[in-house]
Amino acid sequence: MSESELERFRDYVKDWFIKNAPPEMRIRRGGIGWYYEDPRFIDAAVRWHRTLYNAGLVGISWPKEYGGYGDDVRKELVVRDVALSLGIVYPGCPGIGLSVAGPAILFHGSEEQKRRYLRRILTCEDVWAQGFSEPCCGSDLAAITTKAEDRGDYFVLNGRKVWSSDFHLANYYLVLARTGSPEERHKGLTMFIVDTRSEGITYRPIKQINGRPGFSEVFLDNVKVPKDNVVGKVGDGWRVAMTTLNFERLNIGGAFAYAAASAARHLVEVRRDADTLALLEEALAVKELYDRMLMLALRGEMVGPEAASIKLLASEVLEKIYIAAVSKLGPEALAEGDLFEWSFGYIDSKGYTILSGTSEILRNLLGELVLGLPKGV
Amino acid sequence: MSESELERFRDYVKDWFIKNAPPEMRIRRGGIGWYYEDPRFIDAAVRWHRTLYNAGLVGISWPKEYGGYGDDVRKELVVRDVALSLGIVYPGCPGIGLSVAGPAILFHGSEEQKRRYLRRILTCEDVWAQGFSEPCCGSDLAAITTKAEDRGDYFVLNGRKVWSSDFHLANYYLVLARTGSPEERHKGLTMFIVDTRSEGITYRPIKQINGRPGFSEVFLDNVKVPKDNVVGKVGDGWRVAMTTLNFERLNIGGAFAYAAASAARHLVEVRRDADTLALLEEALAVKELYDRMLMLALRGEMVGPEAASIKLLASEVLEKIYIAAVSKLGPEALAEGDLFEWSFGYIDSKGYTILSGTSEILRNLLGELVLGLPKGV
Amino acid sequence: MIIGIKDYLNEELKIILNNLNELFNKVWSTAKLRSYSEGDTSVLDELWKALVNFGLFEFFRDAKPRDAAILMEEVSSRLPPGIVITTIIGAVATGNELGDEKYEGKLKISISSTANMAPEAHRADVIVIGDNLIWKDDASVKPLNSFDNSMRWCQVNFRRSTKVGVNRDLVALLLSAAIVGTGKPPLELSVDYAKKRIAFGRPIGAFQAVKHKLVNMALNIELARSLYLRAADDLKLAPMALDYASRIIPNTIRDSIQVHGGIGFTDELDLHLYLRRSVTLSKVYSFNVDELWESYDKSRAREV
Amino acid sequence: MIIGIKDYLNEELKIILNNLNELFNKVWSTAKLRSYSEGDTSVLDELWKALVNFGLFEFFRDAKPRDAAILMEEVSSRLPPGIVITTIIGAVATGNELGDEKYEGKLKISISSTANMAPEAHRADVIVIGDNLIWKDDASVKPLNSFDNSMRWCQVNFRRSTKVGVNRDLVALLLSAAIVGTGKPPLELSVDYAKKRIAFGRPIGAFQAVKHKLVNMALNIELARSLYLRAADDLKLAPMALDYASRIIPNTIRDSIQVHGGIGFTDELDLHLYLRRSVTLSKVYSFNVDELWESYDKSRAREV
Repeated sequence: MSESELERFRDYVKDWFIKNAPPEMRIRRGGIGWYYEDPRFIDAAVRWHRTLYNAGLVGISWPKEYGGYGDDVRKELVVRDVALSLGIVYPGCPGIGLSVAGPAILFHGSEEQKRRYLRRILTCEDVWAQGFSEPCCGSDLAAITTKAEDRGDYFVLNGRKVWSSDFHLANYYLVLARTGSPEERHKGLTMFIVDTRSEGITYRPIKQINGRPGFSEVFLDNVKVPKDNVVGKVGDGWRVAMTTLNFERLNIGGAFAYAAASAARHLVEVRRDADTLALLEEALAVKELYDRMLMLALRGEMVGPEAASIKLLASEVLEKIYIAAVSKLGPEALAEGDLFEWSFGYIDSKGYTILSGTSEILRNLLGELVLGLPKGV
Repeated sequence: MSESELERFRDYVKDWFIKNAPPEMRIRRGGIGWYYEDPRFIDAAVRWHRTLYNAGLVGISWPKEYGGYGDDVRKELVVRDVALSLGIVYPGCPGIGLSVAGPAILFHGSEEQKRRYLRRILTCEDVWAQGFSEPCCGSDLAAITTKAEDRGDYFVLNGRKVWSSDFHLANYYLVLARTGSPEERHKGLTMFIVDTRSEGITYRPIKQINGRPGFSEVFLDNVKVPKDNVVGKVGDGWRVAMTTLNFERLNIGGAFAYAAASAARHLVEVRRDADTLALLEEALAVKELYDRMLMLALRGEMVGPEAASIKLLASEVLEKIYIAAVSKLGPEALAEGDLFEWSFGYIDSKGYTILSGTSEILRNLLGELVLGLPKGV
Repeated sequence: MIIGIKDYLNEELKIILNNLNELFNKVWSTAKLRSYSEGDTSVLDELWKALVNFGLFEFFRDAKPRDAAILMEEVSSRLPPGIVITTIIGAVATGNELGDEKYEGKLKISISSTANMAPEAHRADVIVIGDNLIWKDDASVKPLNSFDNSMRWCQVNFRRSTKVGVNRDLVALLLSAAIVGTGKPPLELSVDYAKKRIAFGRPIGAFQAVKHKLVNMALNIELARSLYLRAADDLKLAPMALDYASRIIPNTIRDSIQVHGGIGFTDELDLHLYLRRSVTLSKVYSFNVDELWESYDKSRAREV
Repeated sequence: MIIGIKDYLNEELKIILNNLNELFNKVWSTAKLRSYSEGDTSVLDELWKALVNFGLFEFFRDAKPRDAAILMEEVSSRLPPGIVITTIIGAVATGNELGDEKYEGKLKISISSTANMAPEAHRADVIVIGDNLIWKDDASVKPLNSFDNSMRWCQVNFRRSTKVGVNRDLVALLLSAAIVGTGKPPLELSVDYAKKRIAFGRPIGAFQAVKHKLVNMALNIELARSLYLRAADDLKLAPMALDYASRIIPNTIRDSIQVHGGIGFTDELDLHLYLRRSVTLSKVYSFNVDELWESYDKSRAREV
C-alpha cells in the first residue's frame, strides 16, 4: 500500500470516526480511554467494539481464516492513531483477548484453538482475563505455585491468582500453572485456557485505588481443564507466557504511547512551558518508537523482549504527564468538573508502571536480554 | 553564643572578607572555589589560607591545645556561608588535611600524633593526600591489596594506589593497607601516616577530563613506615577509614552544598524560570540539611554514615545546576570569556558524583546503614 | 528517617509529640478517616473533642513558627479530617479578627487562595478566601466530589464578607510542614515492606532498584523538611518551601506505591490516602512564579 | 542498541554505512582528533581527502532527509573535526547560492545562528550566520579556546555578506542526528565495561544501579533517534527533535562517565570527547521557545 493510499485511508477513517463514534466513547481530555473499566460504560464499549469490527476497523491485520481482514498492518496503526488523536475509545472490548490471548493462540495455539477462539475475540463475543501472578509472586513469575495435575483425560488446577484484570467480565481465563516441580522454576510451567464458569472457580474483586473493581483475586479449587486446552505443549508455558507478555507489553505500551501523545497534546493546550514541551517531545518520541517497533515486529512475526521498552517508556511518560497536569492546575483539577479527569489519570497512571511488569522488572529484562548484561542478583 | 552575637559576628566577617580577600581568591560566577587545583593559584591560595588562620577564621572549633581556637562551631558555619555568598575561596589549603586527615587524627590518633600534625594542618604547613582506592578496587574498598608487613620496628608497604588528589603537592599521605589476609576483607586493614618523601614512593599524575592534574597513581615499593605512624590500632583501619570517609563526605559535601547554593544564586541571576527556581530550592534545602547535620555531628562528636547523604545530594544538585546553566546559555558558555567558567563546572561536576564514593555506593550505604535494609547483592 | 527533627527536639516538644501520638492512636485511624470521607461526621466530632481537651489548638496560640510547623507535620502525618488542618492554619495565619475562640476549638476554619473554592468549607464556621472573611451564614457552600473526600473542595458563594489580614508566609510554612507530614508514613510502610516481602529468594529491599528508591524517598522528605525548618527562621522562604514540598512529596508517596507493587495499587492499603491528602494540601494556597521570586528576593536582601 | 535503525536500513544504505566505517577505521581515530584539537591540521587534510574520494559530500546532494540524517548520525559518531559536520549541514541546508562545489568537498562551510559566533569558522571558506553568507576574505575570524577544541568557536566579524536561504528545519534535523551519533559510542563502551569490570565479586553490570542506568541510556538514544526519524518525515518537528536530543544525549554521555567511575573522569578515556562534542553540537543552531511552539503548531496542523 502506497503512502498516498494510506493518506486517503486516514482521511476516510477520520470521517468515519467523526460520523460514527457515540458521545460516550469520546474520551475526555487527559483520559486514557479504558472506559470499559467504568461499569457504566461496558455495554456501550462492547457495542462500539462490534461496530468497529463490522466496519473493518478491528482485526485489520489478523488472518482472514480466523475472522480478521488480512490487510496491511499500517492501516491498524492509522486507525489507532486517528482514534486517539480524535479522543475516541479504540477498540472497546474489555479484557485481554485482542492484546494477549489472541497473539498467544495465534503463535502457540493449535489449529482447532485458532478456529475456536480467534474470531470470537475479534467480535468481543468472548472476554478474556489473564491468570499469571500469584500472591507469592508478582514480579517473580517463575516461582508461581498453582498446581496442574495430569489426571489422564484432563488436568486439575489448584491455587490462587491475583491481579486478574476484568475477571468479573471474562468467560475465558488464560492460566499459567505448574505441571513440574517447584525446583524446575520456569521449566515446569504450562499454559491453559480455562472456562471461567468451570466448577471450583471463585473470585474476589479487589478495589483499586482509582476506585474501580479492575482486578480480582481468583481461587482455583480442583478445577478440571480438558487436555485440549493446553496452549503450546506441557512444560512449555514459560515460553508461551513470555511471547504473551511481550505482546501484552507491546499492546499495552502502544495504548499508553498513544494515550501519552494525546494527553501531552491536551496538556500543551492547557499550559505551554518548558516542562510541557519536554513531555510532548518525549511522548512523541515514545509513540514513534512504538510505531517503529510494531512495524519491525510485524515483519518478523515474533515480538522480542525489546517490546518491554515500549510499556516501560510509555507508562512512565504518561505518568509524568498526569503529574505535570495536576501540579500545574489549581484545585479545579481535584474536584468534580471539567478538569477532574486529570486527577483520575493522576491516580490511575500510578498503576501503569506496575501492571504487566513493574518498571524495575522491565529494566532488568532489557538489561539482561537486550543489552546482554550479566544476570542480576 | 546568642543569635544576635552571631549576627554581629556575621557582619564582622563580611566586612573582613570584603576588605581582605585578594582578587585571585574571588571565585568567578559558577565556580566551586577549588582554585588550588589550578596550578597558577596554589601559592596565592596557601597565603590566603594562612591569612585566614591568623585572623582566627580557620580552625575556629578545633581544640586550642592543637592550634585551634576552641570556639563555637556555629561561627565556622557563618564564616563558610559568608565566604561562599561573597564568592571567596575558603579555606585555601590544598589536599585533605583539614577535611579528612585532621578529623581522623582528632578521633583516632594518639596524643603525640595530635600534637605533631594538627597545628600544621591548620597553618597549611603540611599538605595531605589520601591513599585508599586502588586500580582493582575503587568502590569495593574492603578488597584492597596493598600489603603492609610488620618488620618489628616498622612496617613495609607494597602496592599501588589511585585517585590520590593533590598527591603532587602533599608531604603526608594517609594510606589504608592490608595487615591481615585478603579473606578477612575489611577486618584485615590498618591506617598509616606515610611521609611522601619516603624512599620507594613514585607517582604518576593522571590528567583529568577537566584538563587538570588533580590526582595521581601512587606506587609504593618497599616503603618503610614507623610503627608510630599507625592511626588507631593495627587491624582497626576500616573503622578509621569509615570515620574518615564520613568526615570527608560531610566536608566535601559541605563544600558542594555551599557551592551549590552559591551557583544556584548566580544561575537565577542569569535565568529565572521554573527549572532554576526548582534548583535553587533544592540547593537551599541541601545546604540547610548540611548545616543541621553538622550541628548534630558536633553535638555528638562522631559523624555517622548519614553524612554520606550530604555529599550525595550536594554533588547531584551541583551537577544539575551546571547542566542547567550550560543548557540554557548560548555558545558563549562554551568559549573563553565571561561565561566559560560554567562549562568548566559542567565538566568538573561530573567528578563530584564519583569521588569520595559514587552516588551508587552512597545510596547502598544509606539504605543499609541508615534505613536498615538488607545488605545488597 | 535520616535525621528527622532530632536537632530541634527539646524535652517539652518531645512530650507534646508523644502525647499527641498516643491520642491519635486512641481515637483515630485510617478506617475512621474512610468513614469521614463517606460523610460520617461523628468520627470528626469525637476527634475534635479529644484534640480540644488535649490543648492542640491552644498550643498554636504562642508557638514559635518552627515549633508550630514541627507539630503541624506530626498532626498531618496522622491524616485527620482536613478541617483540623485548615482550622490550625486559619487560626495561626490571621490576626485578632477571629478572637480567642479560634484557639479554643470553638471555630472551625476553612482557608484558601482560590476564588469561590475552599477545602472543607462545608464543615467550617468561617471561611477565609484570600483576604475575605466569610461567616457560614453569609455563604452558600456546595461540597464537591473530590480527589480526597476527607478534605473536600467546596464551591463557595458569599453575600457578605469582611477584610482580614492573612500572613501568607505562615500559611505557606504550615502547609509545607503538613505536606511533609503526609510523606512520612508511606516511607515507613515502604521500608518495612521492603524488609519483609520476598521475591527472587530475598527481601526486595536488597535489590538496588528498590533500595535506592527508598533512599531517595527518605532524602526527599528530609530535604523538604529542612527547607521548611529554614523557612521557619526566614519566613520569606516559606513560599519556596511550599513549592518544593508540593513538587517533591506527592511523587515520593507515588514511589511508595511503586515499591509495594500491585498490592500498593489496591484500596486495601492506605498509601493512596496519603497521596490524595498530600496533593490536596498542595492546592490550598498557591503562589505564582512572580510571587515566589519576589519572596526570594526579599529573603535574599536580608542576607549578605 | 534497542533497535537502532534496522527498520530503515535498506541494502544500499547498509553498504554505504559499512564502507564509511571502514574508511574511518583506516584514516581516523580519537588520537588524531586530539592532535587536531591541538592545531594539527594535517590530520584533517588526510581525512577530508578520503571523505571526498569516498563521495561522502556527494551523497548528500540527492539524499532524502531520512537517509541524510541516518548517515549524519554515523559520521558524527566517529568524531571527525567539527568542520566536517558543519560543511555537510551547510551544504544540505542552503540552496543554489554555493553552487555544486559544496557537494564536491571544495568548500568548507561553517554555520551558526548566533551573531558573531560560528564553530570552525577559522577552517571555513564560507560562513553562514543566520541568513548572512560570508566569504572568508570578507571576515575577520578569531578562534577561541573552546569547550571542544576539535569544534572550536570563533568570533566572526564581517565587512560584507550576501543573503542566503537556510532551511532551518533541515539544519535542526541533521544536528539532532549528529547529537544522537555522539551518544552511541559512549553507550557501547559503557555496556562493554560493565560486563568486564569486577567489583564486590561480580561484573558491575549485574548491579541494578548500573544495569538500569545503562538501559536508560540505551532507551534515551533510541528515543532521540526515533524523534529525528519522525522529524525526517515531518520536518516541522525537527526543531523539537533537536531540542530533545540536546537535552537528553549529553546527559546520557555523562552517565557513561558515571558508569566508568574514577577512570571515566580521566583524560585517558575518550568519553569526555563525546560529551564536549555533543554539547557543542547542541549550540550550533538555537530555536527559542516561541519558535519551537510555532513549529509544533505547523506540524500539528498537518495532522488530524
